[in-house]
Amino acid sequence: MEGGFLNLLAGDSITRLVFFPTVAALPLVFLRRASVRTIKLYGLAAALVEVALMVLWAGQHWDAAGILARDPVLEWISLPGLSIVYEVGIDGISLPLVLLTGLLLPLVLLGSWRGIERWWPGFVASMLVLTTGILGALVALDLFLFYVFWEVMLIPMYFVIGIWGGERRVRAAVKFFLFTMAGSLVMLLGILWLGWTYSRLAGVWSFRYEDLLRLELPIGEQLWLFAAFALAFGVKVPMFPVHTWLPDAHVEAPTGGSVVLAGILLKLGTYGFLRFALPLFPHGARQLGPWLVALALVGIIYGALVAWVQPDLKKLVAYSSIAHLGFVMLGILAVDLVAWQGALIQMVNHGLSTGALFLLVGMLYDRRHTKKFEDFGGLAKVVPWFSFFLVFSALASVGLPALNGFVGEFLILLGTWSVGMRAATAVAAFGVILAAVYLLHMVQATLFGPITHEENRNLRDLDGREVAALLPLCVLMLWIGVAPRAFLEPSRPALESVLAGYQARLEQPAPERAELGRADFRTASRAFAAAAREAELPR
Amino acid sequence: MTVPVSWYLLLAAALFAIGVFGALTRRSGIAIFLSIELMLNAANLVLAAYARLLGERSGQMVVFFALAVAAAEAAVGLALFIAVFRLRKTIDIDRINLMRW
Amino acid sequence: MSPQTLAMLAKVGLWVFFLLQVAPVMLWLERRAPAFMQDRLGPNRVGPLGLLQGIADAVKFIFKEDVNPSGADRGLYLLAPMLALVPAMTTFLVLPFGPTVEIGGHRTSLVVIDSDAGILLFLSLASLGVYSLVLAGWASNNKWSLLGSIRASAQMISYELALTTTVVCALIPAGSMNLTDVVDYQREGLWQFVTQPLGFLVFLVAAFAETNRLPFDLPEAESELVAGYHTEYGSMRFAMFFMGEYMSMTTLSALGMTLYFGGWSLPWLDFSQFTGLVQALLGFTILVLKVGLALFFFIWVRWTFPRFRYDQLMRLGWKVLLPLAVLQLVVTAAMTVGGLL
Amino acid sequence: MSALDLFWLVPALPLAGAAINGLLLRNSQKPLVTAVGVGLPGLSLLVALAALVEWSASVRPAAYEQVLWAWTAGPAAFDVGFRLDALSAVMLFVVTFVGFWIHVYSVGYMGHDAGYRRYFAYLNLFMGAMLLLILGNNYLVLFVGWEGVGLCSYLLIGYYFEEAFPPYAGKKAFIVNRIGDFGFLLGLFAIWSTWGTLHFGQLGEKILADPAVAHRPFALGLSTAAFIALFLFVGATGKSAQIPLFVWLPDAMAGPTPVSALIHAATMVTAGVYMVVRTNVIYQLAPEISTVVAVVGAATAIFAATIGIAQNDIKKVLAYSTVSQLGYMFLAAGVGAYKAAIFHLGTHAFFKACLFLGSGSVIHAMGGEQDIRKMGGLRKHLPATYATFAISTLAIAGIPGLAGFFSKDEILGATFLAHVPAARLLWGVGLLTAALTACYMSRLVFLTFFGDFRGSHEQEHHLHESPRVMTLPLWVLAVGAIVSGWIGIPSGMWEAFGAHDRDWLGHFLAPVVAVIPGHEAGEHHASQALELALIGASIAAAVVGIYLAARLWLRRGLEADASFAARAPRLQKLLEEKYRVDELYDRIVVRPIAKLARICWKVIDELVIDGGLNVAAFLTEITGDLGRFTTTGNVRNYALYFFAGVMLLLWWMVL
Amino acid sequence: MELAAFAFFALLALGSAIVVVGHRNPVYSTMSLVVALLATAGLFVLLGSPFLAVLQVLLYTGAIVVLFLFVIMLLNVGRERPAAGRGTMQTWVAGVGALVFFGAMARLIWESYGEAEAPRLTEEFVATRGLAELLFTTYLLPFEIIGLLLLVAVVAASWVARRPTPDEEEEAP
Repeated sequence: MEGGFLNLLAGDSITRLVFFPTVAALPLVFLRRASVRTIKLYGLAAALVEVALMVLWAGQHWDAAGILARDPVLEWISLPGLSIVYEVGIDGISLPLVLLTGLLLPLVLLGSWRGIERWWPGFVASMLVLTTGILGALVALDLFLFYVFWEVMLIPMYFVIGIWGGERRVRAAVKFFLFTMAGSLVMLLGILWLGWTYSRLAGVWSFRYEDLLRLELPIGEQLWLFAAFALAFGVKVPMFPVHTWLPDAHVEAPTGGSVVLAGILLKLGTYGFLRFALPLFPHGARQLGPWLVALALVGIIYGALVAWVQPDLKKLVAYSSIAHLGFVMLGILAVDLVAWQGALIQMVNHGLSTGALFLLVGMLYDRRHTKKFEDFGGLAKVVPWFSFFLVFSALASVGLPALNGFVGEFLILLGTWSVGMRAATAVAAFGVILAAVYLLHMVQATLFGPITHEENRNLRDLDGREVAALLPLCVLMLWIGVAPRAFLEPSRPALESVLAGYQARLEQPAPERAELGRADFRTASRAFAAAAREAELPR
Repeated sequence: MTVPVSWYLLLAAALFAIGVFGALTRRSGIAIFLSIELMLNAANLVLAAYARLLGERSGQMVVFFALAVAAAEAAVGLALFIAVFRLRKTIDIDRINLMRW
Repeated sequence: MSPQTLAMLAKVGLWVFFLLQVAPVMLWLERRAPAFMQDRLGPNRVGPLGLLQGIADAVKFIFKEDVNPSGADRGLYLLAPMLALVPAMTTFLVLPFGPTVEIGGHRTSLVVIDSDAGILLFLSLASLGVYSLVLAGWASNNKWSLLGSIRASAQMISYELALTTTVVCALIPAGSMNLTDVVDYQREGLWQFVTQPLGFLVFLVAAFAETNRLPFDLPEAESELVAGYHTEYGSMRFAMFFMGEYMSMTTLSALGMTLYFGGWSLPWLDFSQFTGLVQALLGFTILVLKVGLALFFFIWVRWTFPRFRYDQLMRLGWKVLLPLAVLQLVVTAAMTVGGLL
Repeated sequence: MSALDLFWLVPALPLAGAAINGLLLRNSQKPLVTAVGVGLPGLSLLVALAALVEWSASVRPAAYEQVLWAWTAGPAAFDVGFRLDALSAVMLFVVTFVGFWIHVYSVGYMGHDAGYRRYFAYLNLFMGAMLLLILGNNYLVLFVGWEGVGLCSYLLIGYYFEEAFPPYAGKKAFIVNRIGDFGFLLGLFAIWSTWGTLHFGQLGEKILADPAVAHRPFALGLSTAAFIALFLFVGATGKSAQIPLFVWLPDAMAGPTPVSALIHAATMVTAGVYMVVRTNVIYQLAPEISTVVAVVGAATAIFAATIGIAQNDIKKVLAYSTVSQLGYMFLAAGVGAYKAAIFHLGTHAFFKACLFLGSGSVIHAMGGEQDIRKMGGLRKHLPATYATFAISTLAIAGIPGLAGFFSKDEILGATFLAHVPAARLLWGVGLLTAALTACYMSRLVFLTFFGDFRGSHEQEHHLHESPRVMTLPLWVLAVGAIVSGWIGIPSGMWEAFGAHDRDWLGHFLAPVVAVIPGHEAGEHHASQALELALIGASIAAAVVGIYLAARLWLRRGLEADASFAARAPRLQKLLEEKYRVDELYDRIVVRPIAKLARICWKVIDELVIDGGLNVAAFLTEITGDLGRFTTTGNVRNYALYFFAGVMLLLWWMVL
Repeated sequence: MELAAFAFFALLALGSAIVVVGHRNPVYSTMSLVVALLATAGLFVLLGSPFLAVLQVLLYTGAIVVLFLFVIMLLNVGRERPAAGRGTMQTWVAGVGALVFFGAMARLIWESYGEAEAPRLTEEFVATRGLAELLFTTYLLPFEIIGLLLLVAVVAASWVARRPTPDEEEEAP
C-alpha cells in the first residue's frame, strides 16, 4: 500500500498536489539554522512550485465536460469488514477552490514578509502543512479521509493564530479550536453512523463517498445527520449563531493567517454543504433548508450591520466575511444551478477580495501597528497605490458590477429568486446595500478626509513585493468580473450532475428503513462515477 | 479420598479477597505490592485448579506465563519504587501523591 | 511400615549422616590443608593430627553463651540461621547415588525423590538459601551485616543465572531433568566435563560465588565488613551458618559431580555384578569420594586466589559468565540437535 | 471595415483613457494626460457620430446589435453586447457630445488642480460607464454601466477627499443609489424569472407575443408588469434623484463643477429616465405604476422647485432645478409621453450643462466662492459667461424658440391630455413648477450678474473672464440650448398652428415606443384651440415667473429675500433647510439602523452568544473542579475505584 | 491423605496471607508471603503439576520475593505508620468490598461446581513432558514474547532505577 502511495506521490497525481507542501516543509527541520531570508525564499519557492504543479495539472486534466481525474484508490486502513480507502479526486466543484488555495499560498507568504517577526521556519511549515490539509479536505472522496484532513487543517491554523497572533492570540486560538472541534466531532459521529448504516446494509464498513451516496436513509436519520453535518460546516462557514470565533480569530491572527482563514478555510464549510451535506441527505436538507436559509439571511444582514460599527479595520473585514458567506450559503441552499454557480464563484471571489483586503490591512498594520480607524484618515494622499488597491478590493467586495463580487451575488440572487425564494432574495439584496455602507465607511475612514495623525504623513507606499502580492488578486477580480464565463463553465457539469442526483433522490420519498439506493441513483456525481470505473479498488 | 476442586477455587477466592483488602488498605508501597502478588498467586491457583478440573494443561501453561509476567512486573515495579524513593525519600503512598490535581 | 517408606528413610538417613559429618571434617580440613600448603603444622594437639579439633570446636559452639544484639529483630534473627540449613538439608533429595537396584525383593532407585523435575527442585531449594543471608543481615541491626547481606543476595541472584544456565546445558544431551538419566547418559558416553568444558568452568566459578567462598566471599569479607551478615551471630547460631555453608558446598559439589563427572558411576566398573545393597553402598562411596575431592579443591582455591572487588564480581558474573554460559547453551543445543552428543 | 464594426470602441476608448491616465501616466506628464483624457473621448465621439451616420443610413429603423462576448453561459446566459437603436442613438449623441465639451472645459477649469490626472481618469471612466449604460443591449450591461456611473459619481463627488464633506457626500450618493439599485435588481430578477431573458429586443418580443403573462399576479398584490415597473422605478428614483431618494444630488455638488455639469445634470441622473423609457413596454402594461411615476415626477418637480427659490448657493440652486427638471421627465414618462421625456432629457442636457459650466466659470472667477449673496454685477466682468448663462436660463424658463420651451410644453400638453387620473391636477402642478423654475432661475441670474458686486475687494480685484478653453464649450452648449429644441418641435404645436407635423424626433423615436395590442388608445388629438391654450399657458407661466423675479430681485436685490424671510420666517427657513428631509431620514433610517447595529454587536454578539459560551465554559470548569476531588492523587483511592468497578462488573455478570 | 495435605497447605496459605496483609513489618509480610507461596506450591503438587510447584518456588520465592527483600533493605523500609484519618473509611470500604467479593465468588463457584469431583490424576497429566510439548508447540509464540517481555522489563527496570542525573535531582521536590 505504502508503495502505491509513494508511487502516487512521485507520479503526476492529485496526491502530489496535496502532499507536496508537506514534503516541502520537511527540509525546514534541517534549515533551522538558516537565515530568515533563506527560509522566506525557500517557502516562497515551495509555494510557487506548488502553484506550478497545480497549473500544470489543471492544464492537463482540463476537460470541456469539467470531469476531472481522480487518483487510483488505495487501501488505507483495511481490517476484516472495514475498509477505509485513500481516495482523492477533483471535479469542477473542488477545482476552483484548489486553485484558489494554490494561488493564495505564495501571496500569503509575500504578505507576511514583514509581519511575521519570529520563528519563520515554523510559520512556513505551518502554512505548507495547512495547505496540505486544505487541499486534502477539498479532494478527499472518502468521508473518513475527509474528516482526517478536516482536522489536519485545524492544527496548523491553531498554531498560526496562537504563536504569531496578537496579544490575546491564545484565547482566540482556543476559541477557534473549540468552536471548530465542537462542530466537527458531531460530524464525526454522523460519519461513523453513515459507515455503520452502510455496513448493516452492505455487510462491509465503508466511508467512500460513492458508497454512502447510495444510502437512502429514513427521514428522521436524515434530519439528524444533516443537522450534524450542518453544525460542523456551519461553524466553519461561519453561520449566524456560531460565528463569534471568527472576529476574534481574525483580529488576533497574523495577516497570513487571516488571509488563509478567510480566503479558504471558511470555504471548506460551504464546500462541505455543497459536496456532502446536501447530496447525502436530500430530504433532511429540504426539511431543514428553510431554517438554514433564515440563518444565512440573518448572517448577511447581521454581519453587515455589525461590520459597520466596528472600530477596527480587521474586525470589519472579518464581519464582512460573515455577510458574504451568508450569500454563499443562501445560494447553496437555493438548490438551483444558477445559484450554485454563483455560490461557487462567490467562494472564489470572497477568497480573492477578502484575501486582498486582509493583505492590505496587514500592510497597513506593518507600517502603523494599529488597525483602529481613529488612527487613520486621509491616507489616500500619502499612499496612493495602497489606496487604489484598497478601494479596488473594497469595491470588488461591495459587488460592483464588472468586478468579481457582482458576478457571484448576481447569480446567487438570480437563482434564489427564480426558485421562488423571493422574500429571501429581497432581504439578501438589502444586504447588498449594507455591504456598500460598511465598506465605503471603511474606505472613507481610512483614506479620505483630512489627515488627523502626524505619523501618517510619511507612510511608505506599497513596495514591489506588496504590489506583487496584490496584483494577481486584483487582476483576477477584474477578469472574473468582466468575463466570468471561463470560470463558471468548468464547474457547471459537476454541479449539474450533483443537482441531478440530488433532485432524483428527492423525487423518491424517504424510505421507512435505511436501504441501499437503486443503481440509477447510485452516484449524485456522474463525473466521479465515470472516473471511479477506471480506478476501482484492486480487489 | 480426593478434594473437590471447588475447594481449591474457594481457597483461591479467599486468598484473592485477602490480597484485595491488603492492596486497598496498606500504606507502604511494598506492602501493597506484596498484596498484589498474593492476588496474582490466587489467580494462578485458580488456573491450576481449572486445569485439573478440565484435565486440560493450558491452564498450567497460563500459570507458567503468569509467573514470568509476575517476575517482569516485580522488576519494573520495584525499580519504580526505588526511583520514587530517590525523589521523595519515602514509599508511603499517602505521601506520594504526584498525581494530585 | 511399607517397604517404600523404609527405603525412603534409609536413603534420607544415609544422606543426613553424611552431611552431618561434613562440617567437623571440613573444619579440620580447612585448618590442616592450608597448613600443609603453607608448609606448617596447623592444629595438631587435639587427638592424633588434631583430628578431634572439630569435636572440640563443636563443643565450644554448643556451650558458648548466645547473645541477642540490641535492636535486633528477634524472630528473624533466630529464623535466619535455621533457614541457612534448609537448602543444604533438602537439596540432596534429588541426587542419585546409584542405579535402580533390587533390595529385599523390592526395586528401588537409589535417589530419594525420583522426579521429572528433579533438578528444578534442587535449584529451587537452593535458591531459598539466600533468605538466610538476607534475613541475618537485616535482622541483626548492624550496618555491616546489612551491607553483607545485600551483597550476598545480589551476588547469589546474579550467579544463579549463570549456574542455572550451565546446569541446563548439562541436562540437554541427556534430554531429561531427572539427574538419574543424566548419570546414565554419562555412563554410556563421556563425562560431560569433557564435552562441555566451558559449561563446567562456568559452573565451577558460579558455584564458588553461590557458596560465598573465596575468591567471592565478599558478603563475609572480614577486612571490610568485619564478618558480613553473621557478624552478630555467635555460638550455635553461627555454627548453623557454618554448617549451612559447608553443606551447601557439599551438595553443590555433588551436583557438579553428578552433572560433569558421572555422579556415582566410574568408568569400566560394572555395577550389575553386585547385589543391590553393595551397589548402593558402592555408588554412595564413589560419590562421596568425588565430593571430597571437590571440597578439597574448594579449600585449595581459597588459599590460592585473592578476593575480588565487588564491581569486578558483578562484572564477571553478568558480563563474562552469563554470556559464556549462554554460548555453551547454544553450542550444546546445536551439537545435540546435530547428533554429536 | 465599417464604423459599426468599431462600435465597441465607443465605450472602450474612454475606458482605455481611464486606465492609461489612472495607472500608467504620472502627474508630471500633464500634456499627455490632457491628450489622453480629452482625446480619447473625442475619438469616441467621432466613432459614435460615424456609427450613427452609418446606422441611420443603413440599418435604421431596425436596431444594430453587436455582441462582444458571452458573459455567462448555462441557464442564466447573458452576453456583453451593444445595441444601437433610436433611443440609444439619441442618448449616445447627447452623452458623447456634451461629455466631450465638458472634458474640454475641464482642461481649463481643473488646469491648476493637483489631481488633474486622477480627475481625467475618473471622468473618462465615467464616460465609459455611461456609454455602457446607454449602449448595452440588455439590462445586465445596462446595470453594469448603471453601477459604473454610480461609482464614478462617488469618486468624483469625493474628488476633494482631503476635505471632510466631499467624501461623505460621495458615500451618501453611492449608498442612496444602492438603495435604488436594490429595487432595480429585484426588478431584473422578476423580469428574468418571468421571461428568462434580460435582452431588450427579445424581452420586447416575448412580452408582445403574450401580454397576458405580464398581467399575471406576481407579488405584493401586483401584477408582474406592475411589480417590475415599480421596482425598476425605485432604481430610477435613486439614480435620477426623485422623491424619496433625491437627497444625494444637492450634496453631490461638493464635486468639481464640470462633474456636476456632466454627471449630475446632463447624463447620469437622466439614466433613470432612459431606463424607464427603455422599459416602456412594461410600463405601458402597468398603467397604475405609470401613474405613480407621473405623480412622483410631478411632486419632485414642484418640491425641488420650491426649495430652489430659497437657496443661495449657485450650484445648489442648479442642483434643485435639475431635480425638478428630472421630475418633469418622469412626469412625461409617467403619462406615456416617452418621446417628450427623451426630448426634455436632451434639451435639458444642453442648457443645464451650460448653466453648470457657467456657474463653474463664475466660481472660477470668484475664486471658489459659490454664495450668490456675495456676487452681483458680474455681467460686466464675465460677458461670455453671462450671455451663455442667460440664454440657458431663458431656455430652461421656457421662453418660446429656445429648447426648453418645446420640450416642457410638450410635457405639459401630454400631461393635460393623458389618460391618467387627475391629469389636470398634474398639469397644474407642472405649470406651477414651470413658473417657479422661471422665477428662481431668473433670481439666480439677477442676483449673480446684475446689481453691483457684493463680494470682498480682492475677489472683485481679480474677477476675470474664463479662458477660451472654457468659454468655447459654453458657447457650444448655449447654441445647443437654442437649437436642440427645434429637432423635436412637438406635433401638437405644429397642429396648433395648422402646420404639417414635422416632429422629426418623434418619428425618429417612434420605433422605440412599443405598441401594445389592445392599448392603441394613443394620445387623442386635442382641438387646435386647446393646443393653443396650452401653449399660451406654458408661455404665460414662464413670463410670469420671470416678471416676478424681476420685480423682486432685479429691483430690490437681497432685501427681497430678507423681506420674504421677515414675512414668512418659518416657511422661508423650511425652504432654506430643504424641508429638513435629510434630518428626517437621519432620524428615521440611519440612526435606528446604527443603533440596531450596535445592539447586534454589543448585546447579541458579545453578551448573548459569547456570554452564553462563557457560561457554558464556566459550568464545565465547575464540574471539572468537582470531578477533581476524586483524583486525590492517592493510589489506594484509585485502586478502590477500580475495585468498585470490578465489583459492579461482577454484579452485572453474575447476579 | 490428599485431604490432609490440602487442609494443611490451605490453612498455611490463608494464615500466612493474612499475616502478609496484616503485619506492619514489611520483612515479616514478605517472609509470610514466601510461606504462602510455598503453600501454594504444595497445592500445585496436589493439583497434579509438580512442575508448576517447582517453578513457583524457583521463580517466586527464589527470585521475585528475594528482590522484594532486597529492595526493602535497600530502602530500609521501617514499620509502616498506622493508618489514620481517611484511611479508616478506606479500610471499611475495602474490607466490606473484599467480603462481598469473596461471597459472590463463593456463591458462584459453589453453584457452578459444588462437590464436583476432579478426574483422577493420570501419569501423563502429571508428567512434565506434556507440558513441555505444549510449551514448545502451541504456546511457542507466547513463550518467545514472554522472553522478550522479560528482556524489556529488565532494561526498563535498570533504566528507571538508575541513579538520577544532577538536573533530575534538582527537579525532585
